[in-house]
Order: sequence, then C-alpha cells, then structure tokens
Amino acid sequence: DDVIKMVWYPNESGQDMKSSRDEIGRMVSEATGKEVEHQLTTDYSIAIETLVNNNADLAFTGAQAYVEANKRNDAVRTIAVKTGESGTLDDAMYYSWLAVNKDEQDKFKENGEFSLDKIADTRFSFVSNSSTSGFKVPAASIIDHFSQQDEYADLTEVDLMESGTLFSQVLFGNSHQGSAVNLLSGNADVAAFCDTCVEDYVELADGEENTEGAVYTVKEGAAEPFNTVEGKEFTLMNATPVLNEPFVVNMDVIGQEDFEKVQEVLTSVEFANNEKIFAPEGSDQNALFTKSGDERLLPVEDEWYDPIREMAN
Amino acid sequence: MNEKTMRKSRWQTVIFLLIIITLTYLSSIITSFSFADGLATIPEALGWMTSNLMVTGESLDKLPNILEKLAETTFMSIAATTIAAVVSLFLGVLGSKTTKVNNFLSVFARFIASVSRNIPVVAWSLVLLISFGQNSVTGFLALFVGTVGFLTRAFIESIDEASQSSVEALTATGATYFQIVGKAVIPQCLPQMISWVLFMVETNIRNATLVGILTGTGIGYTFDMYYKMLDYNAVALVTLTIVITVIMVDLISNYVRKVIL
Amino acid sequence: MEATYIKTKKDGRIVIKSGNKGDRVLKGTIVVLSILTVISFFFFNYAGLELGSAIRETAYNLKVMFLQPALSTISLSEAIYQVGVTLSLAFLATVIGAVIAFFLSLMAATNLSPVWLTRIVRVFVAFIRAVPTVLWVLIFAIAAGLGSEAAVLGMLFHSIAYLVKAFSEAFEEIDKGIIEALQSTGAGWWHIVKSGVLPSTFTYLLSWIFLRFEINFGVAVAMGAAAGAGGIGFDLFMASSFYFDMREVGFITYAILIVAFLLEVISTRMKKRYFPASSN
Amino acid sequence: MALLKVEGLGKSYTADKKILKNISFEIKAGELVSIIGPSGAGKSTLLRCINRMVEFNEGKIIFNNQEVGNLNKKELRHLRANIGMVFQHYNLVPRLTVIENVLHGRFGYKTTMQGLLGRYTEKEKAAAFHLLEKMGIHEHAYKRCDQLSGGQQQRVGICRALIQEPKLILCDEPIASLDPNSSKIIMDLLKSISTEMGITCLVNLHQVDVAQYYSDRIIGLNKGEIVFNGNSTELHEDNINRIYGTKTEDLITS
Amino acid sequence: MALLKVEGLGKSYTADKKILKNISFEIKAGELVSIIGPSGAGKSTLLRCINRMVEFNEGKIIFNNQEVGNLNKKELRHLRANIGMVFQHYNLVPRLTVIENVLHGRFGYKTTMQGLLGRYTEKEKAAAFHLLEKMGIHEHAYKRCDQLSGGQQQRVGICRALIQEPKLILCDEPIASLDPNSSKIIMDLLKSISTEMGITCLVNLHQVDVAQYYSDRIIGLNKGEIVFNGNSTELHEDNINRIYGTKTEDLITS
Ligand SMILES: Nc1ncnc2c1ncn2[C@@H]1O[C@H](COP(=O)(O)OP(=O)(O)OP(=O)(O)O)[C@@H](O)[C@H]1O
Ligand SMILES: Nc1ncnc2c1ncn2[C@@H]1O[C@H](COP(=O)(O)OP(=O)(O)OP(=O)(O)O)[C@@H](O)[C@H]1O
Ligand SMILES: [Mg+2]
Ligand SMILES: [Mg+2]
Repeated sequence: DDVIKMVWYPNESGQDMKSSRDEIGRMVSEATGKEVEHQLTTDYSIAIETLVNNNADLAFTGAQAYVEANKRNDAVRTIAVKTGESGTLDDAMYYSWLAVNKDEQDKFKENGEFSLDKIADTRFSFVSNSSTSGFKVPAASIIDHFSQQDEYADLTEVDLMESGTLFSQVLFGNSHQGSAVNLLSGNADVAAFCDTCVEDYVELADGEENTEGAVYTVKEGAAEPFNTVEGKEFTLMNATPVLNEPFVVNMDVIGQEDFEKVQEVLTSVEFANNEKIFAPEGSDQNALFTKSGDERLLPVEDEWYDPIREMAN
Repeated sequence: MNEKTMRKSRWQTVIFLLIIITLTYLSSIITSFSFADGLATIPEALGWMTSNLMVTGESLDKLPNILEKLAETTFMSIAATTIAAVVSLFLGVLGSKTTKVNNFLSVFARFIASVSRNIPVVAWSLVLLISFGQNSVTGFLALFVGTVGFLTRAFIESIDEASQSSVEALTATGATYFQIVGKAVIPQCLPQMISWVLFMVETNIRNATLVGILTGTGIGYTFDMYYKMLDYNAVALVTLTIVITVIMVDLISNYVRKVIL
Repeated sequence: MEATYIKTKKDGRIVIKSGNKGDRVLKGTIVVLSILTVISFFFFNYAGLELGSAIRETAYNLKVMFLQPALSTISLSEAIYQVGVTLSLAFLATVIGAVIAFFLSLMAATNLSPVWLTRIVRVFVAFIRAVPTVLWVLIFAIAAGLGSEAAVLGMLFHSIAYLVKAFSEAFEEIDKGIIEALQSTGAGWWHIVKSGVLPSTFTYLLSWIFLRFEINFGVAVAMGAAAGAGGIGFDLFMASSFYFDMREVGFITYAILIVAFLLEVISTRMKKRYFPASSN
Repeated sequence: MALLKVEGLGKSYTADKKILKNISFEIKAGELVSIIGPSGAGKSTLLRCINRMVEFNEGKIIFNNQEVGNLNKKELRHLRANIGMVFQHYNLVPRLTVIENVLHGRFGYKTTMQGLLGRYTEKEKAAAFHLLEKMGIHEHAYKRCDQLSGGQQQRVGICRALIQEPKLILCDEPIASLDPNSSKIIMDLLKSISTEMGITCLVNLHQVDVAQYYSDRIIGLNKGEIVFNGNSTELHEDNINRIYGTKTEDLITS
Repeated sequence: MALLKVEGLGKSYTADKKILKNISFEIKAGELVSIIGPSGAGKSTLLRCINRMVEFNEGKIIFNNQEVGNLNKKELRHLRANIGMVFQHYNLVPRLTVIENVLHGRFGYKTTMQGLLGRYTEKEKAAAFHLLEKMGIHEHAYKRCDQLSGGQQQRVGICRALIQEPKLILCDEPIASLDPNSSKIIMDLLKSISTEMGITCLVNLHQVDVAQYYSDRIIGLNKGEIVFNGNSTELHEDNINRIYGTKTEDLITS
C-alpha cells in the first residue's frame, strides 16, 4: 500500500512534539513518495503490539520496547538511532538515575558511600513498568544487587512492582517528571528517572553531571509539575548509562526498498540540521531532540542492543 | 388527534431515522471509521485472542497474588457502592418529585448527581491520584463519586415511580414527612434500590479494572502490570478471574433480585 | 377462633412482619453488604495516605481546575473538534451496538425465543460484559491497527452486551396478553415483534440507548485515546499525566461536562416530547 | 352442519392433573354460546384449545371441516385468522392508536414483509373505520389506546377480532374487568354480532344472569367436565348448583 | 349539631378556571352521604379540601367545631388523624403486609421517632386484627398487600382508615375499580360503618343506583356547583339529568 504508518509512544504524543512529528512525516513522505500517517496512543502495549502485528511501518520506541517487539516478531528491526554529542554511537546514551532527596541522603549511605542495601523497605518511585530507564535498568541493577542476599534470592521484577516485598511502597509516576516529583514532594524516598527527561526543570548544583553524589536543584520558575517543588535539591545515588532510543521498522510491512529510502532520509544531514526536529540548545522551542554538539541519526544494527536484551533476562 | 397528526407522527419517525443515519454518517467521517473494515478484522481478533490470551501453567503461579488483589478490588467496589447508596438515598429522597422537601434542595440533589456522574471517571481518578497517591482510598473515592451519581438518578426514578399513591394515603392519615419516607417510600422502593445496588457492585468490579489502571490499585493495577509487561498469559488469567467474579456476583444478584422483587 | 391467625413472638408481642423469603433475603443482603463494607476498610491498602494533606491538595486542584480553567497546549477549536471526535466514537458504538443488541435481545427474551437459544445468548453476553473494555480495545487495535475501528469495536462489545441485557428484560416485561392477542389473529413472529413488542417497549429501549450513549461518551474519553482514535481523552490524558496542567484538565473537564449535560437535557427533552411514556 | 365440533377433548398441563376431561359439544353457525363455571374449571383452557393457543392432548376439534389438531404452522396461522379472540384485559398494544390496533387483525392474511412495512390496503382501512363506527368509537380512531376507558378498549378488541372476518369469535371473560354500564354495551354488541352478522360467538362468563340473558345456549363446566349443556332457559337453580357447587345468591349481585 | 360544615367553599387550581364555586352543605354525625356528578365536576377536589390535601381559596370548612383553614401544621396532622380517607386505587404500600398497612393509620397519633421505629403498642396491633376480622380478611393479615384481590385491598384501605378512630371517613370512588361482587361487599361495609359504628361517611360515587341504594343523602355536583342536595329517595330523573346533563338510561344498567 502507499501509506506509511508511524506509531508514536505516549511520551512523544503530546502537542509540543507535533511539529517534530509532522516534520519527520514530511521528510519521510518526500523520500518515499508515500503518505505518512501518524498514529498516537496513550497506551504503551497497544503501541508495541501495533508494530508487532504488522499494523505499522515505523516507530520511535524505547530500547526496552524494541527488544520486546523484536522478540515477538523478528521482522521488527532498528533503522536508526540518535548519536551523542560526538556524532558517533560511542556516546549515544543517556542516564538512568536513582535519586534521593539531598536532606535525607545520609540515610542511604554506609561508611560515607551510597549503598543499595539501604533502599530496602523504603518508598520507591518508578516511572512505569514499561520504561527502560525508569524501570528496566534500575530494576536490573537492584535485582542484581539483592539477589546475592539469601533473603532476596528469588527476587523478580514483579516483586519490585509490588508494595511490601522489597520496598515498603512502590509508586509509579507514569512519567519521568512524575517520578521525580514523587521524590521531591516527599511521597517517595528514592526515585528512578532519566537525565534528559528532567533537564528542562533542574540544574546541576554540585558535583559532576551523571555521577554518584551529583546534586541537582529544581530551577526557579520551573514549569508544572515542578512548580510545587521549586528550589528542592536531590542527590544521585546511582547513574547508569542507557542506550539511546531507536527508530524501528517492521520489515514485513515497509519492505526493503522503502527501508533504505527511509534510512537514508533519517540519517541525512538535512534531517540532523532540521531545527524542528533537533532544537538548538538554549532555544525555547519544543522538539523531539535537542542539539548541543554534532548529534544526528546513524544507522544501527540489532546487536547494538544486546546489552539491554541480556539485562532483561 | 386526527389523520393529519397521525401522518405527522409517521413523518416524525422518518425524520428521526434520517437524523440518526446522517449523524452516523457524519460520525464515521469525523473519525474515519469504516464498519466494513472493522468487521473484516473480527476473525483476526479472535485468532489473536486464542493464540495469545491463554492461561498457561506458568501463569497459574501468579494466581494467589491475583486473587489477593481481586479480593481487594471486590471489597473496594462493595464498600464504594454501599456507602454511595447511603448518600444516594438521601439525595434520592430530596430529589424525587414525590418526596422533595423544597424545590431548591431537589434541584441541588439532582445537580450533584449529574455532576458526579458526568465528570468522567478518568478525570476523577487522575485528580484524586495526584493528591491521594496510589492506594485503595483513591480507587474507592473514584468509584464512590461515579456511583453516587448513578444511584441517585436510579433512586429518584424508583421513588418517583413507586410511591405517589401511598404518599398521598399516608399524608391523609396525618403522618409526618419522615414517617412517610421511612415507612411508605423506602419499604416500597427498597427492593428496587437493592437491585440497583447489586447492579452497581457488579459494574464497579468491572470498572475497577479501569480505575485500577488509572490509580494503580487492586486488580486493575495487576492487570496493567502484566499487560504492560506484555505477559498476556497472565493477563488472560487476570481477566478470567474478573470474568468469574463478575458472573458470580451477577448470579447472586439475579437470585436476590428474583426473590425480592 | 380469635388469635388463630395472629402470630406472636415468644414474649407475647404480636408480629407484624410477614417474615417471608423475600423479606429475609432483602434483610440478609443489606446485612451482608454492610458487613462486607466494614470489613473492606480493614483490607484497604492505605500506603502513603495522608488524609489531611490529600484533601487539602484535592481541594486545591479542584479549585485550579474549576476556577482557573485555561487551554495551553491545544486551541479552543481543536478542543471542540476533539470533543466532536469523542462524541462521534460514542455515537457510532451506541448506534451500531443498539441495532445488533436489538436482534440479539429478541433471541435472549424468554417470551420470544426458545429457552435453549436464550441461554446461549445470555452466557455469551455475560462473558463479553465481564471482559474489561481495555482488553477489547487492545485486541481490536492489534487486529485492525490503531484508529477508530479499534475504539468503536472495543466499545461496541460492551454496548451490545449491556443493551442485550437491558432490552431483553424490557421485552420480558411486556404484557403476555398482547403477544397472545396478536398470535390469536394469526400474526407471524415478525409481525408480533414489529407491532406488539416494539411499540410497547420503544420508550424503554430508547432510554437505555440514551443511558448507554452517556456511558459510552465517558468510555470513549478513555478508550479513544488508547486506541489511537484521538478525541478529547487524549488531550485530557496528556494534560494530566504529561504536562500536569490542572488548568487544562479543568478546561477539558468543563468541555466534557457541558457535552454530558447537553446530552442529558436533549435526551430527556426528546423522550418527553416525542416518546411520552403515557398519553398526554 | 356444525361450525365447531369438539369430540372427547382432553388436556393436562402437568402429568398429574387433567384440566379438561372428555369434552364434547357442537356449535352451529350464528349461535351465541356461553361457557360458565367456577374459577379454575378450565373455561379459558377450553377456549384456547380451539385456536390452539394451547396444545391439547386428546380428542379432536373440528372447525369448519378442518381438523385443528393436524394443522401445520401455515395452516394454523390461517385457522387463527378465521377465529377472532377477545380478552378480559383487552390485550391491546397501549402505545398504538386505536385504528392501528384494529388493523392488527389483518396480520393473519399478510406476508411477513407486508406486515413489517405496515402496508394495509385502503379497503382494509375503510373497513376498520366502518367497524369502529359500528361500535360507536370512530371518533377515537386516532387516539392512543391507553387513553380510552375499559369499555371503549374492549370495543377496540372486538373490532380487531371482527376485521379478521372470522367465522367464530372466542371471548374469554370479555366483561369481567368492566363496570355494569360498559358490560351491557359489550354484551349487546356481541349479541348483535351473532344475530346480525351471523358470526358464532363462544363466550366465557362469570355472571350467570348475564349468560342467561344473552346466550342461545349455555355450557356449564366444573372441574374440567361438562355438567350442563342446553338452552339458557333450561338452566335452573339445581343446574347452577351442579356447576358451581354453591348457592346462587352469593354469586349474583345487583 | 353538624359534624362537618362547609360554607361558600371555592377552589381554583389555575387563575382562569374555578373548579369549585360557592359550595355549602352540612353533614351530621353518623350519616352516609354520597357525592355524585360527572367526571371533572370537582368531586375529588371537594373531598380533598376537607382534610386539606388540597388548599382551598375561599369559604370556610368547619369540622368538629374547628376551622380547617386556620390550622397550623401540628393541628392539621391532628385533623387528618381524625378523618380517614379511602381511595379508588386503595393506595396501599404494596410490599408491606396487610397488618403493617393497617397500622399505618396510627401514624397521626405518633411522634416521628415512634413511627420510624415501627413501635406500635400491643393494643394497636390487637385492634388492627380486630378490624381485619370484622372485614373478613384476618386470614390474610401476614400476606403482602399486592397478593390480594382488589376488593380485599380496598377492605385493607378501610381498616387503615378505621384504625385512625376517625369521626369522618372520606371515600373517593371506593368501588370504581372493583367488580360488582366486591363493590357490594365494600358498600355494605361502609353502610355498616356509618350505622353501627356511627362514623360519618362521605363517599364519591359514579353509580347513581348504588348511591341511591346506600346513602342517607346525596349531593349532586355539576361543574363545581351543588345542583342537588337531598334524601336519596328525592333523587328523580329530572334531578339526575340536572346533575349529569344526560338521560338516565345510559347510566344505569342492570
Ligand atoms: N399454563 C398453564 N400451566 C399449568 N396449569 C395451568 C396453565 N393455565 C391454567 N392452568 C391450570 O388449569 C386449570 C384451569 O385453568 P383455566 O384458566 O382454564 O380456568 P378458568 O375456568 O378459566 O378459571 P378463571 O375463571 O379463574 O379464569 C387451573 O387449575 C389452572 O391452574
Ligand atoms: N392538581 C390539579 N391541578 C390542576 N387542575 C386539577 C388538579 N386536579 C384536578 N384538576 C382539575 O379540576 C377539575 C375537577 O377535578 P376532580 O378530580 O375534582 O373531578 P372529579 O369530579 O373527581 O372527576 P372524576 O370523576 O373523573 O374523578 C378537573 O377539570 C381537573 O382537570
Ligand atoms: Mg379464565
Ligand atoms: Mg375524582
């Protein structure tokens, strides 16, 4: 058929991303000569299943979602991923944080060092159980850590989602911002969220970015939902790098020919220089990505995501 | 009435049908809905269901946990419905034509019912979730609000329908307002009301899935958890337990209804 | 002679309740429900609940929502259009559902169809009703792809199940005599349905359809968004879960409320005007 | 030749109780025959066996030289079209107009499609009006049935039966729900139907005096058996006692 | 001394139409008085003015030396407790037992609390049974009201009125929904209430013959005005024509 269907996850489905979506659609449409139809959903599973069940050509997903989708249908493949500032895949990553309120950070330290042991029996806030950086990655390291103790030998992901097993209470923020606010407003003691997701609202106050012990402050005048927690500070007890999110395709639907055309346009220089997709740093324009260096999209192979795949098992 | 007005009412039927058809057509344009396409996918949908939504031995391990959550949800629904019923009883008595105290209170009662019924449960859940956090109370309140709206309306109708004549008779004996309400209106409408309450318990267990997803409580939360993990076997199990519970509640309430009505 | 019919309690007081099965079951039901309610408060998970601040916060949020509604991410015309989309989804699900439900409910009414058929239809319907709507939507989104088909079909199943139950009960309440009278004129089954059943129950059917439309509107808010069919629910979800913009949530809620009110007013007006329950 | 012939009719709803036992009688065309008997005697059941609204177990019913028991579905519809029925509670469709209710009587002669589309010929409509006029309720033709009084509704019921152009009209307690005034009107109408239009009427009644006054013949039923069958003038107190097993006074009121 | 005295009573629901115009009459204790008149004449309205179920606009009603129009809320309850009322459709609470419905008649003498708790004294209960026995329906005492026939339900209605120990009973078409048999029983009961128990009965009726047979006195109403007020023996054809504006034959049937 002559339509390319592109599925967007809830995170990218907002009005503020509309211009980026439309621009990507326009460029793909020009490259392939086909109409692009954007499909938005508020439901994460529906988005994945749409791609898996041959109802969509193209999607921008999380790493974890890609791995799941690929497991269920191997026609789902990566097509491109955003690089880091260097313009290569070497730093094509962001960070999954475990954060605690600065005032309470000492409770989580043992001999002056942060210790994961201390998060047992606390109130913990994840993003949602489908999030890569807001659940999968932190959960993997937590399970890794605790399963070495006899008491928690059979700890599973499901246990982490339920109050009363490892954590006294488990919360889901439903978004990275939500998870962060759970922490800052005192509803949770520890929270997982990712660096890029909150960068508009916080600034580094102390220490080195994305390292243990770094302290961040919520900016004055931060937008909702941070408006109620202005000036509050939190400390990172852990920052784990996570591979950037891929654009993915369903090969059975899109076909080799279009795959190549789309890959070409996504990884082109014009694409990287399009300000509607890569907003220049400091501009107050909303876009899918921001550009602070040589960021662009590059082709990526399936194996690149093996680390995530291994983590899931 | 004469032949002309009868013709007119024929025309009214035709016009009514035309309006419905036009609206249907407009709606499908706005939403780019194609009924034929939809129908065509039903076999595929059934195919997917049978291949994915199967309870496996592995998923059965999760049963104890699921049952616990299901119990929480069932209790939550019952509590929300029962307490809502008490509130609705007052609103219903105030709102009904036959038993109203004055017009202001009557309109007020109807207004409350209408607002709480019409604000979507999604909106209530979201608002409550922000302030109450993820716990049963949030789910309880979200169900409670919607139930009050629905039951009040149902109660008002039951009272209106049932009691005009006995209210008149008791007024004539010199009975007071509360005596009339307590001894004529309520006994007469009680079976109908209980029937509505049972209906709502069942509806709420089902709604609790949605509310649970939104507020992170009860079986809805469990459903959402497995659903987001794409663990459809477990989803099937959760659904099955909900189905069984709802059908059981339905059977019980049908029995009760048959005996009391 | 005297006192033979008078029942007394052990203490000699005269009984005035009939004490029949209906009364006992009624009382039993109330007692059981009350006990379960009390028990349930012990079962609740109160984690993280601070009632005082929660209530204060809710009040604050409600205040922001309702007293300072505003649109920020979407425009007014966009909002109106999206409400239209949601309404349309609800309307389609209701109309198609009502038509299908009408025929199914003829099969489910014990006074119009053989018992075996009514049983089959009822079990089928009970099952459909019990499966959560989200799951239906997911299933159809998978089969049909994201879009209005998934949303409408997902809602359709529940609408049908709900209406079949309601309709068939309405049919069963028809005066047996009416059906008998038509039978005795030599009328066929469809004649009876058209001239006896339909006119006698039309207003009830209509009330149920209106009620379902109102319900479907609420469902469409949530499900349209999940199924990728859009609608005002999508904006509501985004505003509350992603932007935490209570003002916009307030505005959207107002939009939904106004539509719901209008629906209610229109339906009562129409029922009164065109389909009076009794003659005028 | 008898229009209706019932021979050895037997009926039981449940295995353990026979409601009708060996009922035999004949009715000639144009007669008005009343069936009287205490409550539960089987009067309604007997009437319903005749147009097979109830299936009977034993015996034969021969109507218009056709054996009622052997008819297939289509023939049965045809039979019913030839037999009108009038009910205690009128059994009209309350939300429809008087004229529509009357026209329902034509369904027996229509295909499903014609009936569904509500296609009545002009002739049928005119006939319906004519009947309404005869019954003195033509001015209410476009009113909804539930706006009429009981007696008026019963007249609509009779019109519905008459428009079938039946050979026989079965009336199951046509006046039990009516006040004396309306009762008289209805019975007078039934009488004139049998005498003037020559249509046979078989009427279940509770009031002995009414039966005596109006009928050509009376059949007395008790516990499913015929205990009296003769001219109404032959019905005396002893017969009445046989039928009702009680004294008459209690039954007749001013 | 008259128990009830109505003087120049006037009533209109809407400004443009007077339903009752300058009605005056007196009723002595123990009388059975019927009010007859065509539909819409204002019979029900008149009855309802007496116990202020409907507020009247002009004139005075004096019951038992009290002026009905001036009573405050408490006194009004007391007045109503002294006046029983019986309705065409019985107006019982259908799901409650017969005995409970009868006892509702005691509410006028109870505080709200006593009534709500359902506290009836043993004496009251015994009295209720006694009345049911008198009406011949004591065996149904524990049945639900909706399981009773119309005539039986009306007897429950009368018991409810009687247990109020009223001085006056108002009956609004008590037999309009009943078959002749039950009608007779009810009218006989009302008659004996007035003669044996000395309770005044004011009865709206549609049937002129019944009114003539049972009442001491008849009040004829037409378009809100009294057009006849006299002994039932004095009611002749010309009066009846004045009341109904039609010929009698149509109204009276065997
Ligand atoms: N559908 C049925 N199933 C079982 N028994 C029935 C049915 N219809 C009637 N009966 C029984 O058959 C007997 C005769 O009933 P029928 O209605 O024919 O009496 P009837 O003479 O018409 O009485 P009534 O004067 O009360 O109408 C009664 O005992 C009744 O209970
Ligand atoms: N609540 C009311 N509001 C306005 N008009 C009323 C009301 N009740 C009765 N009426 C009017 O008052 C007039 C007299 O009514 P009423 O019921 O007293 O007559 P009636 O003699 O009892 O008639 P019927 O024999 O039909 O019961 C009628 O025209 C009626 O329409
Ligand atoms: Mg019978
Ligand atoms: Mg009246």
